[in-house]
Amino acid sequence: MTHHRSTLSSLTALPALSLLALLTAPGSAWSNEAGVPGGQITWGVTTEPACFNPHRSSQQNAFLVIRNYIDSLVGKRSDGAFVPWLAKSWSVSSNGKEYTFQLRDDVRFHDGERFNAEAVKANFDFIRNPKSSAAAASFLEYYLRTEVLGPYTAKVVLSQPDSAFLESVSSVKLGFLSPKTLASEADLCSGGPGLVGTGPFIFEQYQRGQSVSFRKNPAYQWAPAFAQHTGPAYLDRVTYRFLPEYAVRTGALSSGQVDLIEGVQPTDISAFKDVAGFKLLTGPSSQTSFTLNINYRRGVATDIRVRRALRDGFDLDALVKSIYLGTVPRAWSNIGPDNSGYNPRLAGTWGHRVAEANKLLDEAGWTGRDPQGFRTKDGKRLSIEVGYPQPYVRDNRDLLIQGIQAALRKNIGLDLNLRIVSNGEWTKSLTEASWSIYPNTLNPADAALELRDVLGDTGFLYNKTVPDAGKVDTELTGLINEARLQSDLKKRQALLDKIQQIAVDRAYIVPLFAPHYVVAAKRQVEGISFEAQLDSPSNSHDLWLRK
Amino acid sequence: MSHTPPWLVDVAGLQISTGPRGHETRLVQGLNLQIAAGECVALVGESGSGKSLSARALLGLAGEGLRVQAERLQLAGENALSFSPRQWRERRGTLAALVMQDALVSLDPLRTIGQEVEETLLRHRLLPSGAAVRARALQALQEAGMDHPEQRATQYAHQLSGGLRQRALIAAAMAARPRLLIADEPTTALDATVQAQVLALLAQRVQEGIGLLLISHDLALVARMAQRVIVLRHGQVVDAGPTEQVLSQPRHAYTRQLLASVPSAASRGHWLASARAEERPDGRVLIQRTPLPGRSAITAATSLPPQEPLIQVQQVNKNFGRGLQQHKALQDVSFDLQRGEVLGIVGESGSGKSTCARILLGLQEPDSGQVQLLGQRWSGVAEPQRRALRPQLQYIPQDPLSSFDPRYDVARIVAENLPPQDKPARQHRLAQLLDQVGLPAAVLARHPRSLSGGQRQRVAIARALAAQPAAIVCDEPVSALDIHVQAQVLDLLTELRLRLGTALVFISHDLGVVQHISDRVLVFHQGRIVEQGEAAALFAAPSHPYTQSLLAAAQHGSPQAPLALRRAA
Amino acid sequence: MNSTPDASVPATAGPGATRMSVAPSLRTLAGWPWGAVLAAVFIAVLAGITAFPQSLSGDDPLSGDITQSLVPPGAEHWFGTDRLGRDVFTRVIYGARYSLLIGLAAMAISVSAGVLLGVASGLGGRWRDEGITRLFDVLSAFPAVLLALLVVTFLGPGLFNIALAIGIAGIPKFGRVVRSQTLLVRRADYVTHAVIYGRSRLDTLLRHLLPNVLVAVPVIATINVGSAIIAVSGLSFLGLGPQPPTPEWGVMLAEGRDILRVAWWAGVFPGLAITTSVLAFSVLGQHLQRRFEGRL
Amino acid sequence: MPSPHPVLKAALLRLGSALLVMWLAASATFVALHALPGRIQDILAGDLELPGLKEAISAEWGLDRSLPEQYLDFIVRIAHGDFGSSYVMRQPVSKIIGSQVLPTVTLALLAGALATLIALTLATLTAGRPGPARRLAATLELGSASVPVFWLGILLLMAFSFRLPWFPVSGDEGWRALVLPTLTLALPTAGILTQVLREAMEKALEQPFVTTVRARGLGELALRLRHVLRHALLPAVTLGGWLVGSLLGGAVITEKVFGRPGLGTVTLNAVLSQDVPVVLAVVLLAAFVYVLVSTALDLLYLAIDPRLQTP
Repeated sequence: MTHHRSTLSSLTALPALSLLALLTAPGSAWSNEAGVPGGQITWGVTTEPACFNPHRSSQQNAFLVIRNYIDSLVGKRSDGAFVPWLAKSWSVSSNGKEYTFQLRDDVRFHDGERFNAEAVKANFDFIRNPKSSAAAASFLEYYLRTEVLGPYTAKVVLSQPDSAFLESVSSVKLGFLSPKTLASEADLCSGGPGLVGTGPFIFEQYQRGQSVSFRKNPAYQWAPAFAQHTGPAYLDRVTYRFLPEYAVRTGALSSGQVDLIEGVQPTDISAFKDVAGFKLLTGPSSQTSFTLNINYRRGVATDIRVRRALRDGFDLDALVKSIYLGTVPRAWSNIGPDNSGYNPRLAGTWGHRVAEANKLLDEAGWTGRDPQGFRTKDGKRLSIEVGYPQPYVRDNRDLLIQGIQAALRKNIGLDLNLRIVSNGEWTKSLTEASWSIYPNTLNPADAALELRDVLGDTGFLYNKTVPDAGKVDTELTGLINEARLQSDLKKRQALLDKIQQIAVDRAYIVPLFAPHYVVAAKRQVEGISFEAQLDSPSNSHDLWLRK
Repeated sequence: MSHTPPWLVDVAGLQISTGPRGHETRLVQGLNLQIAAGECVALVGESGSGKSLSARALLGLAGEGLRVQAERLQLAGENALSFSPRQWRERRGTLAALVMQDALVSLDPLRTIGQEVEETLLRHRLLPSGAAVRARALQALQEAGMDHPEQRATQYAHQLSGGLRQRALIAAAMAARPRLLIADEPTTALDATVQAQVLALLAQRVQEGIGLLLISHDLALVARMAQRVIVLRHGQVVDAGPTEQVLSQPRHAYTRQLLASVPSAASRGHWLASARAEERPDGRVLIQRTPLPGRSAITAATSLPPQEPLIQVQQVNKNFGRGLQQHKALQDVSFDLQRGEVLGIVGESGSGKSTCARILLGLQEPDSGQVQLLGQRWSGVAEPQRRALRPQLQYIPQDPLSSFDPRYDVARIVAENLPPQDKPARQHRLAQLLDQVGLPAAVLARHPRSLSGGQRQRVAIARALAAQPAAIVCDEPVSALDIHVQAQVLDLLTELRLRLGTALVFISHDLGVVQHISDRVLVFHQGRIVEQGEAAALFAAPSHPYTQSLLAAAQHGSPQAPLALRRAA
Repeated sequence: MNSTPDASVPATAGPGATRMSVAPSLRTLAGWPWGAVLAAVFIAVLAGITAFPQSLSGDDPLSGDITQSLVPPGAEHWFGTDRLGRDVFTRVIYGARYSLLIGLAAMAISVSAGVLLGVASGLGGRWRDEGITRLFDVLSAFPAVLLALLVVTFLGPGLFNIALAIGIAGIPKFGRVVRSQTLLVRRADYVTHAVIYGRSRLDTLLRHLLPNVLVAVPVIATINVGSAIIAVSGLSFLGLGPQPPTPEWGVMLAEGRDILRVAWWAGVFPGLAITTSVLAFSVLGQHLQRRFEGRL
Repeated sequence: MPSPHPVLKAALLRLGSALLVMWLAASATFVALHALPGRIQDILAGDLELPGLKEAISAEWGLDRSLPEQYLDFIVRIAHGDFGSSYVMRQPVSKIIGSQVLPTVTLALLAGALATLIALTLATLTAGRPGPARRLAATLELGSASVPVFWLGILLLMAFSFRLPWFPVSGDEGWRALVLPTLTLALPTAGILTQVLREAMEKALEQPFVTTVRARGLGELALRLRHVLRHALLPAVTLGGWLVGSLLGGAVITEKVFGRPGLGTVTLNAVLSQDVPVVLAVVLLAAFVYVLVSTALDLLYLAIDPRLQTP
């Protein structure tokens, strides 16, 4: 049963196409004007990747840099369809547990090694091996083995059907490193020429705290189907400069020091939108929305009334509108509005009911007040901590939480205590399940995968090592597992809608806003686009400079 | 011996004032001054009389915020009043030069002597090449009497002795061969013998034809050096004319008082401050002094049998430092202090006088030998044992201000020696003590900083008297005071001794003062007592050569003596 | 991080030094030059708003009206509002408390340890003096900012930790001044001669030596409070001190910096508050120093 | 010539005490490390939860051996410039710091030079001269000494980067990127340095030797440059140590304001990510630089003032 496109892949294709995605991504896939090769471009990006290894990194901002030297088996088009990349074609067994990929035979790694079935097997086995502590392992949850049927034919065998497998395989996190690199056990996080991929650019130089630069891979003939042009990249060289400070990044572009920047904060949009010599582009919001994930098995959050009071105790619309100046919509679900699995019916079902929130808290017994105006019960203040890991703080999101903190204090006397924690402290609180609220977006674009990562029985909510934590919502985890298996589109979507409705209703999550990447660039920079699978800007393969 | 013009300096009606227009205060008024080449004129007066200010005005260096006016101010024939700052600068160092009091601070400590001397030559580009400048500088040092000038030129001021430093200062001033030299208290910081050598050097320069304006408070020194003298008081001229005439027939009462109050062998046994100078029919002036009453039998009441000495110093030795830099401050010094007696200790700086005082006061322990006070061991015992005897021996310092706690007013300072008693009794006793030293009770509430030098010294004396001591050690008590004030303080000490019978150990480098006040005298030289004995006898016929040279150097000092000498020479 | 150097080196001459104003004292008020009077008044006001911030502004510093975000300075909001609609003037008023209290806490640490060690080394024998001086050298080898980085790494950010760090970094400054003052006073005549009036060593120490040494301390403290405030706000600016939403001047400045282009007031006024407070303490400190030096 | 012997002796003494102070500083950090609650491995690991990390740390730092042995090993390693490895960035600390030293040192040196230049010219021109010039200069100095480095940086950024695009906002290319940061770091330091210099100059101008020099016909400027300046340098030289400290501290803040790469940024990130070895290394290096510079300046002080050379 091999034909160009598997039945499963078509499942997630057309229905997901939403008008919004088209509107907000002008000038991306549609300008087919022939590009002018040559020259070099400098990016100004917000985050210096903590780790350059695709398998181990979990920083969304790092992927837009990593995508320059890492390709995937399959590409995801902005309309959600999966298109050929390193795999010419693929077929899925009737039981949905075996995927056979026909690989291209003309792909070479930067170190000259050929890309073949053996390389696919080496990469997947390496990721799955616990010793390499790869963050991407969660994508291969049901992966058993890869069988090399021929030099360019690889069959991947799963323990059970996975509706999101193609989605996972199209992610940069399952991209391919040269088997020689994998074998060398080198610590690839710190980047450098040792990181050998197949991408359009080759790793050139990395200066800590300053920038990373790549040079053109002239042999690159295997661009993904969704790319604006086939063949090698136009640019000779591309540099990514790390400018964490907003004002510094904006100033760098306005003073011409860099050619384009990502992470334009709302107050700086006016410096580039409709300004001569510059252009502004906004990416899709198909990933998860920026959401407060509440650990409902610990502390005061175990009481659903407290969670609902927190959810409804502040005017989210006003906050998002004033901080983001109307450039982003508020969110109703933790799944992004452009994501095919988004449940549109949640709009208007919750939020900004201060009187009710106060009534709920009174019912829950939080009737006392302390001098600072916070509610107390038996002398203890009603306080919940938001632990925000420092590497992920960007895009004025800490400011939004401070706004919520101030509103909740004034409206319902709840102490939402925001604390910026180090990455190490966050991972430790994860293993000990000692965290109470974790604010963030998540990488996988597939709705079922995202819900599993947060609320599923293997998500970070249900850490098995801490037996005494509060009761698990088995109804919810059951639905999520069902959705993971369900291959029928309509049934899967119904399940996804139900899951999102429960999560919001029982206030396990408080979705805040649907983020999207904003890129500002000089007028001459052409070919800017956003990678559907990640929402972040694509790599620099299609970029070129109009003279 | 008058000189006809052209004058080197010709000043008439000089006035220096300060303060904003309208109500300025006049510091110097109506000063007339003429100096010719080869002549030495002296400006004499106490501190604050405006003598230094006037001298500086001749170089246009009166200072910021002061206004200099004059009917006539001619320098070498040019009208200085119209000089531009540039014109002044061109003449300073070449036409007129300045020598000041203490070379240690008047020469730049961070530059070598050679550099200092060469600076004037370099500034005015008088010599074609660097080598010529260096040669002239060495020559200037030679002419100033420096031994092996090449080596001296590379040394710094702090590496030279007092005399050599002063010579270097003069060499620096004379390097560009100025025609006028202004010397502002050039030898005040020097010991008598060194002072004499430096004055001789200046006298020789005058013989060679320069004009010398000498500023001094020391009448004796002026008598020796100057052909003409001008006496200033509060910025106004009180006496002027040929030295001989001014000193022997002083017109103004102030000058007479000045002459009469100089302590010397002649004034021994007489009140000093009340001395008067009467004009004899032939115009000469004689000093009339009232004699002291006979030595009264009363002596400070002590438990001591009458003939026991108050203090006995036996074979005391004291050394500082170790190895080759060891400095022997005192070498087997022995003497006694009898009750009611004034024991004078005289000697040059570094002769061990102050170390002797500190050992007497128990502030320092002798290396060997011992001191006894009122028959009890005083040196080599722990301070608590000495505490009982402490009130018996008191101290008057040279600089009273530094011996007062900056936070105390006069009352608390004097009360330090009073036994604890209730307030009224204490207040009464304090007023009584102040009265004894001639200060009004109102001074009790004031802070020493707001008092004059003489008043501060009286407060120190009052503090000493508060303990009703048997003896007081005075270390250079009057050397920082002007002549008038010095005379009053000396009389006060004499009066206390007469009335209370307190014994005094009076230490000074000024032979005149020691001759005036002491009963017996010890002559210190390099840590040894070279001679001791009854004052009048010892100075009438000194046996030790050092005492003779000390007397000779000081002999020049008395105002009357040189006149005779001059006439004889 | 321009902390003022050891005050043993006369720190600042300041305007209207006595040497200059020969003119009668129309430029002084009760013997104090106008600058010092203004400074004293400003510090009094500062102390007042630290104790009772609500007296000057009714608003709540921690939360504001979100619809009023980024309003420029005007009648309603004298210093304008920040991105969360909070009144900047109110936050500056409430911020005084943090900068002043942490500054004074740091000063207390520096002064107490500095004086103790300074006197001990000044009075001590050669070895004790040498030892303590070396200790001062070691401490001054760690400038306040870097020491604070170390403290925060070990103990985490927060008010007390940076006060501790700045306090420790300030010890040599005071220690050296007190030591040189002790050495000076120890040799003064009124101390060495006290034995003549029957004073015991201890009595002399307490009545003459210590008072004259310690009289200089408040003067130097006043001058250095300014540098402590700069150090405190500097560390908060780096994110090592109090965390948002605390209205500390340094934190407000760091927040204001990101929106400088569109809302200058959020960054300018906290900075102005820091500068004027530091200026006030420096001017007052210099004046006290001149009066103190005039007395010695 | 003053015999070289005393100068040599004094120099050796100074170097000896410098080494002593450096050794004490290193020991102080060692003691501080051990005085903290919790095991050394936990502290050094910060909050990283990597398998086998704790064992790797205890091996590298030899935590199983006795305290004196650890201490000795610690000192020897530091002497060789080996500050261990950063577990957060998984590479040797010396490499991390090495790559970042240049921008910070350039900034600190430039700012120090500019501050000294401003101080020397301003002090020489205004010392002892009555009238408005001196009062204006005094007020300016007081003002610039009171302005916090970071606020000045922001104001300059607003004025010269946003309003008038003369200088780049950040980055490290070319001299233009250095102008604003150097000014920001130099001005406050210059304020304090000028005050100290002018105060010292005015004290020197009261010395009698100034009258002697004027009596030789030298003008005010020559007097100041040839004589008074040297006297004013004495107290200024003792400030050297403080200057280094404030420049290093200020550099950390200036790098944050201008988004410049350098030791400041590295250290700040290290603190935020609890990367103890890096922080320890930077602080110790700063201490060593401080000691070396202040010792060098002490020797300079010795050279300037001959009064200290003779025994």
